[in-house]
Amino acid sequence: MRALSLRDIAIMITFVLGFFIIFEYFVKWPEVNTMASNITQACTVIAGLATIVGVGNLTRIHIRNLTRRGPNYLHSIVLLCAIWIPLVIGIMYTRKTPSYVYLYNNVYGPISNAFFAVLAFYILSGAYRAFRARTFDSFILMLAAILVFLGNAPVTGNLWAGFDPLGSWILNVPNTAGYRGVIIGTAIGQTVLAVRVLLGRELGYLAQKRE
Amino acid sequence: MTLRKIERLDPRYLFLILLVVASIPMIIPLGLPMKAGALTEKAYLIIESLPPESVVVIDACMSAGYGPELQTQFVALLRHLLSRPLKVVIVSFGTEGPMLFDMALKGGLISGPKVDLEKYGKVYGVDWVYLGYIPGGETAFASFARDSWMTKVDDENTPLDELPIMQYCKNIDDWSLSITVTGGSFEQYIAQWSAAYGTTLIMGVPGVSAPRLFPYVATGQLAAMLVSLRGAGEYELLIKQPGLGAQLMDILNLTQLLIVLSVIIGNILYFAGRLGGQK
Amino acid sequence: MVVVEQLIYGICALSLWSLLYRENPIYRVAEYFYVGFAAANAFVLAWEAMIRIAWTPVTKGQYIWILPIILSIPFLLFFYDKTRSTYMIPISVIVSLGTALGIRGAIHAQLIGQIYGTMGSLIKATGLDTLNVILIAIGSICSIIYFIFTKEIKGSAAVIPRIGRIFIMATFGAAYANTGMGRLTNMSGIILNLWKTDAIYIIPVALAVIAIDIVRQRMQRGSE
Amino acid sequence: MISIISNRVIVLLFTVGSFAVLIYLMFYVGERRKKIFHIKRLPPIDAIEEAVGRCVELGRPMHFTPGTATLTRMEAPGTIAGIAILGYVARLAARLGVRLIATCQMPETYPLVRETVRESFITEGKIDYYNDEDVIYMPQVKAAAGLMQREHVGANFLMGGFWHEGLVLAEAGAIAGAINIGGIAAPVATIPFLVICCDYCLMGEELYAASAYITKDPVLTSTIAGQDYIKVACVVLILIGTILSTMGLTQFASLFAV
Repeated sequence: MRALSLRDIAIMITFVLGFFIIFEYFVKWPEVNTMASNITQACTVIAGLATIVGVGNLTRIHIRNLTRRGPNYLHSIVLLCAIWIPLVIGIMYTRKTPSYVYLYNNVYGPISNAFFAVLAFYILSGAYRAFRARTFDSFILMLAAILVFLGNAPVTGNLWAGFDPLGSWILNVPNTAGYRGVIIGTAIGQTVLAVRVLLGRELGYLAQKRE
Repeated sequence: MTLRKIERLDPRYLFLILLVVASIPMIIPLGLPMKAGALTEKAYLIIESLPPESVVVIDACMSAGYGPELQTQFVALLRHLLSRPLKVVIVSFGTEGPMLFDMALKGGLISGPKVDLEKYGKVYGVDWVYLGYIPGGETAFASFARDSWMTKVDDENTPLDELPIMQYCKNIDDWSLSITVTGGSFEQYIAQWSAAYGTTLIMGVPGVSAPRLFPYVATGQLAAMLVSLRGAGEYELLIKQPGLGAQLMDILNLTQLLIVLSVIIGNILYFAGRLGGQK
Repeated sequence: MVVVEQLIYGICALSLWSLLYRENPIYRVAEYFYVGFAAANAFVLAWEAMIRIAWTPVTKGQYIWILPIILSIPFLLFFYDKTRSTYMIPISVIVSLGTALGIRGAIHAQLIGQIYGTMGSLIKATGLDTLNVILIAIGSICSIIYFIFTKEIKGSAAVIPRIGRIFIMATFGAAYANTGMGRLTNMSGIILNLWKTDAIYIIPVALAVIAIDIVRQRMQRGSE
Repeated sequence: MISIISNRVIVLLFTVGSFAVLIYLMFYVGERRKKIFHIKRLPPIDAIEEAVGRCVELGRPMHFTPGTATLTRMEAPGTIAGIAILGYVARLAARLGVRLIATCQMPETYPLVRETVRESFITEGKIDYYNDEDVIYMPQVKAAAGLMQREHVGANFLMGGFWHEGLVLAEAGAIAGAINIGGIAAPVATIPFLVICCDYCLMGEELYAASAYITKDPVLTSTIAGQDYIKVACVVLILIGTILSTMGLTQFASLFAV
């Protein structure tokens, strides 16, 4: 019997745990339901701790970049401080200490918000540069976008009262139909991929090749 | 050919135009007219119709990146819930929820004026409670629905059995209404709360996520929805407590028209260029 | 008296927005801080959750809760080549659970929920509602058929996926507009804070820095 | 007391039914009879080779990110499909000697991205060209917008689940002068942005079908066939339900009211 490789153990865990969680959903069985609830809570902990890999790797690359005076090595100092100072404060004194909250509210928050807002500029440049009605399909896409935009801007109500109802018609009828098709399609696609994962036929998530 | 040059305009000029147009309402307040939309009104009526002592679970799952879009919705909803005789259980399934919940209480740049609890005369642990952050996304929704005492302690680490409000909220069967103000995991909330247990679910969502949720509103799996800043501005109108939402609506109006204009101009130049080319 | 937090807000927002002008060292500082703090925040929250959900019960005698912590050890061993493959165990636990929960949600809410939603009667109160429901039914069926891969639908039936694609395009148009509204809201929040708070003092500084850079580049180009 | 939850019976039937169809197709039709189903042409996948070729000519690096959907979310399959395409692109990069920069936002997916790229370079016999530092963990992958301009990338691949960062990376790629090839199944709200801003884009399920289209693997193509059979079954169910409800017989539809 070939020694049980880690890959086989991983596939077995995926099979057993996956079908147990699916089975548990359909059954009202107190012991099984609480066991499943505990397993799901345990998994939230494991999924969280996966950040160890990310933080460890970032630190390793940027320390090497620093020692070798690689490109932007000064910025590597900024990154290493940005990781380890809040991390140590957060673990030693929890997230509620004034310094952590200060950093979060006054530095991380504004930068994160500014990153989202960069999108508004890219939407404008994308609208001007790429949003062309080259084919009939892209004309429909453009028409729907313009009508919903006008529906969402209450000021257009002064020009013509019809913009708001027209915009919400597009959201309620063609949008609902199109989304329904995409949602059903994606749900089936997801089920198919999940079956392949649970039966060990899709090992991409383990970066392994199937024999 | 100048047409070709204008169409190939360096995007940075567009960014400048957007900055200027967005700054106009800062100099001349326009105060453009606004009427509450159907979905926002439905959310308001659902909360108004709740009998006293009903348990309302509200998930503060905002993230700083969405800025005022979700924060103003959460502030408006929280103000309405606290001014009603309800049991308000607040929880956060998002990593940035706790920080932004504190910001909502203290007031902030993206949050608007603070939600001062004294005004509503509510007692912590009796009328409202905050259970803090629960990681795990969908797995956490499923566990919290099955056992609302899963955190064992509230955000200040006081055991749940010392908080009278939690006697009313053991699991999802005790919830009269569930609300989530979130930037993601919409299908998961619907699947684990509304579809699985039939609980009434209201969502505060960013503009980017609204279209894909309309099919769920059509089937009733989603009772009502606040969409982006417009939803917050309208809700502030309904509860007659103006906040940051109403203030920002002028900028939103002008900049949306600017995008429509740029799509139209971009296409006119494109087709003019192609016709010129063929001639 | 100038409020320091608002000045910092202005510095952070404008240094990030300087990417719109061009990629530059000031933007890179903001980007690297953002990347670093996000990693720290994610780790701290995961650590707190581990303490609260797993470690406290262990200290109170429920030793079963040591299991998730033991299963997370491979993440520490990931950096040594010999022990790297052990990460497969925790990954398989996370993926199997996520996939199983995903299926339950997908089939229940998305598949059955939406099939039920499309099965309504085509006759409604008003004429307009009836027309709308018929349109939704046709659109839903055609857009499902659009995503059929293993059969190239040719001939007269090819109109069905074609109609499906048109409905999907209308859906994407609506999504584009609503996303635009959301992003503009983000921006308007920042514009409000830049103008109405002490962050306004940073604007001239930023404009000056950009002007100097443009002049410097013009001179460099001139001298080549 | 042990009992089946009443309002989930229909969900159980649908789950068991679709699993049975898929398992039959995967094991019997796919693995034993090795039947390869024809999958309709996916232009974005054909464009990948052209984009890599362009990078060879211009001597510019490529950027790939498998999206930002963690493996514990509903959008996880998008990431798994994205990693499968990453393997294909990495093999092309190794074979043609193009530098590939892969960025990944999710901590638990980061090891997979690294191993996938390493495996691809090994299968192409170019392990010494594999550079560990070109596979970057970025807690906020939208920060790759700056990286793409710094490295002046020639091709930008966005395959997997994307939220707001989809548009940031697509537009940044376009501004850096790269060919943008996108692929996204969920969330649906981001699809329009990649459709508009990318030169080629896999929409919705086309992303899931991409790995089967690339590998022509009998197991994968048979599951895509299974997917189509289930879709046809859904359409038939909807037609029956709609017709019956219109005639007033709503019992059939109420079966699904769960």
